[in-house]
Amino acid sequence: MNQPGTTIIVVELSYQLCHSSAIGLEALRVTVDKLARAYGFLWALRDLNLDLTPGQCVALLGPNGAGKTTLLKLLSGLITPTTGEIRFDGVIFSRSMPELRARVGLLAPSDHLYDNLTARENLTFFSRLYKQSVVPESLDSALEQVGLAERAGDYVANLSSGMKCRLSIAKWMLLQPELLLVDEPYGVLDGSGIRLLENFLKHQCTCGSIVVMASHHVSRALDLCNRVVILSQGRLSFNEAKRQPWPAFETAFSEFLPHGGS
Amino acid sequence: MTLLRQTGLMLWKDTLLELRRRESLLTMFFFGTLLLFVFNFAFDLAPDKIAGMAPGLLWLAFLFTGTLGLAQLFQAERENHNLDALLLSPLDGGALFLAKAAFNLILMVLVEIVVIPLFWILFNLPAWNLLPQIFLVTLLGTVGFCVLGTLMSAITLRARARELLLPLVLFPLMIPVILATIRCMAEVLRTGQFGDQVAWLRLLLGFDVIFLTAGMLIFDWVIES
Amino acid sequence: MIRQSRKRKGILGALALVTVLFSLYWSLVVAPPDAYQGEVQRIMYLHLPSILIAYLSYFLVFIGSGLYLWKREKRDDLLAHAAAELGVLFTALTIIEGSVWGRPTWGVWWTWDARLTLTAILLLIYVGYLMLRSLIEDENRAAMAAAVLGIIGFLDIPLIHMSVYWWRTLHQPPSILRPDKLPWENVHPSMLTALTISFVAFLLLYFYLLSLRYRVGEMHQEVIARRLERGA
Amino acid sequence: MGPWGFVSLAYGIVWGTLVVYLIFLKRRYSRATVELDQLRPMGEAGGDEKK
Repeated sequence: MNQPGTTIIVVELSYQLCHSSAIGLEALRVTVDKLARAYGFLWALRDLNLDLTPGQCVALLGPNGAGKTTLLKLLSGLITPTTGEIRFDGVIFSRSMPELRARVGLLAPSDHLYDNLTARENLTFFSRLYKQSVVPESLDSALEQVGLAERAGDYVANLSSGMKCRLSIAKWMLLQPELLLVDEPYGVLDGSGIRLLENFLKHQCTCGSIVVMASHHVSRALDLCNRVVILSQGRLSFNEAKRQPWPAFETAFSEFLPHGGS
Repeated sequence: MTLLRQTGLMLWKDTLLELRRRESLLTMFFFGTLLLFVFNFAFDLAPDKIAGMAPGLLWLAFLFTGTLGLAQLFQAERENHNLDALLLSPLDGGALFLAKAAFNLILMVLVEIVVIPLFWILFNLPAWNLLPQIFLVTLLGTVGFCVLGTLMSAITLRARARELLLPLVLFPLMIPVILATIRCMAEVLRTGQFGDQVAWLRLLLGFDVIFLTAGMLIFDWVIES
Repeated sequence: MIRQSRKRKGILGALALVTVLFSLYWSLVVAPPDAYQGEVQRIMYLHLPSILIAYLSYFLVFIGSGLYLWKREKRDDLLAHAAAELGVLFTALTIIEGSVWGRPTWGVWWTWDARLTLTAILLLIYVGYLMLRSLIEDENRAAMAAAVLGIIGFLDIPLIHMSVYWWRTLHQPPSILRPDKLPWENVHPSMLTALTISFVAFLLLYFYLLSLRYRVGEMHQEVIARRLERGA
Repeated sequence: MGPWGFVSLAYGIVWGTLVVYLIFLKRRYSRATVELDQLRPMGEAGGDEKK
């Protein structure tokens, strides 16, 4: 793929395993080969091949209906592929593998929280669900980091969607998934929220996790990520590590968005 | 055993939600007692005839009250796509099934503990000493109802008009339980012990075991999106 | 491939028609009336085959549902759906025959006789199955929910059998329509042939209807796909 | 109504409903083929890998 002779600065992937759950476990590597998914007879995603290595922070771009959400759902195990398979360290990821699901997370901004439980109870519930033991202090420190310390006792129903997103971030901070999928988070977050999210995602990547973020905020996603994947009509049209300068990306990207896309 | 730990966790969450929302238990309880009054007006209950009709009336009340509980069972999971959150997590489908069935069972047993004595008082039935056997039969029947009911509630989760569809799909399948419990109760009321109706108890037990195992095995596919 | 299967269906249809006419002729004309029940016994030549066809359909629904849950092949789901629809049709016919047969024999259109009650319950279960399928929009979820209900419903049938027969034997002496005994006394050989012929006729007709309904289901799927593909 | 009345009633209902069902099924069958033929020439080019 690299054109010979041009000076290329490839963003180096450096990571060292630092989050607790990964100690003793070799960092998770996700391979996707000939993945396809059809709804009824319509192909939402066709013969997709990906190789996600630890430390990658992938920006998943593409127009509406390109298959971004389908890919996220497939990677998170919510839906099963029609053909092809997803392998975690060579092991096929299927619903009969609960322990593999413990290593995957899907950050849906204001979803996946119980409205009638308080913020703290939500965190307790999900951390007990994913892990045996739960240290109360870690809950408080997570809430502290996302700035919800004083709202710990409030019901989630009374929180604003921005605060719900912060609570989801706190949740995944606690659960430390090795593959974190993020579905268009920028819609609800304010300035400090976005900084908080991006620091968290960067921290995850430097700790050897894989982050795949689907978004329409191209400029933001580009700053954050070290790899870009573009989908259109269910097919992979671009998959390259970030580099300066990046002509290939401009051409691939301009195909489906009017020039100067947001 | 992760299965029991996860079931316990889900039960803790459901009871906490129920204490906060207070929507299932009270409505089921008042609906049960309401039905007793309605039965009184609906049938001219001469004292001698009532003993024969008691099992049928009681079970009608429990069937409808239980259906209210079942309709609310996955309500918390319908908000905020929480069912997807559970599908994401390493939660075993069987644990979710057990927790939900047990939760509905607890609600129904609490209602039954109050409604049965109330029924005895309102219709001044004589046989107070028979209550333990009556409770045993009702418990076996309620377990069968909750097991199959949770399955049907999960199946109709994403259907339109699911409150109507749930009883339509569930009641025909419940006929063995309905027949068994009513026959057993009638026998207990008539002769004070089970006598040759014990076969019905074995049928009830068989029903509970079969659909408990079937539910545990199949539930992962039921909730899969 | 499609031309060839359409030709096979044509043959099956013609064969079914011939055997049906032959069974009509044999059961209405050739077979002697029953000494005890008289002409009315001829309804049995309809009643017994359609009951067995109904049970066959519910077994096919069970098989289709099981395969669909296991391998997610669309065709198993189509088979289950087609078999369920035909099962409901034949169960309804069975109940109508039963009550028309009951009128002269017992003087009432409907009695809570074990067999009639059983068939009515089966009708309720599988009408619920079809309702469930029609009330869930999403194709895959409807197929999944129906598959689970197809299995659970079939598992319940033996339990329903036991409970209804116990319930029945409690009140009345075992009814005439016992499953294991032919419901009329002197079994004249040509009666048996009438029964076998009409059974074969019903089977052929059933498989013809099943393949037709399956094909309609398949085409319906294709139409959806074509429209989606052109629309997307 | 004599015995033959009941027999003809039963046979009439059964075979009547079966014939009516067959007619409706045939109509659904032909309508589906017509619909497919309308759509097929358009979709002929894309060899769809049907599941």
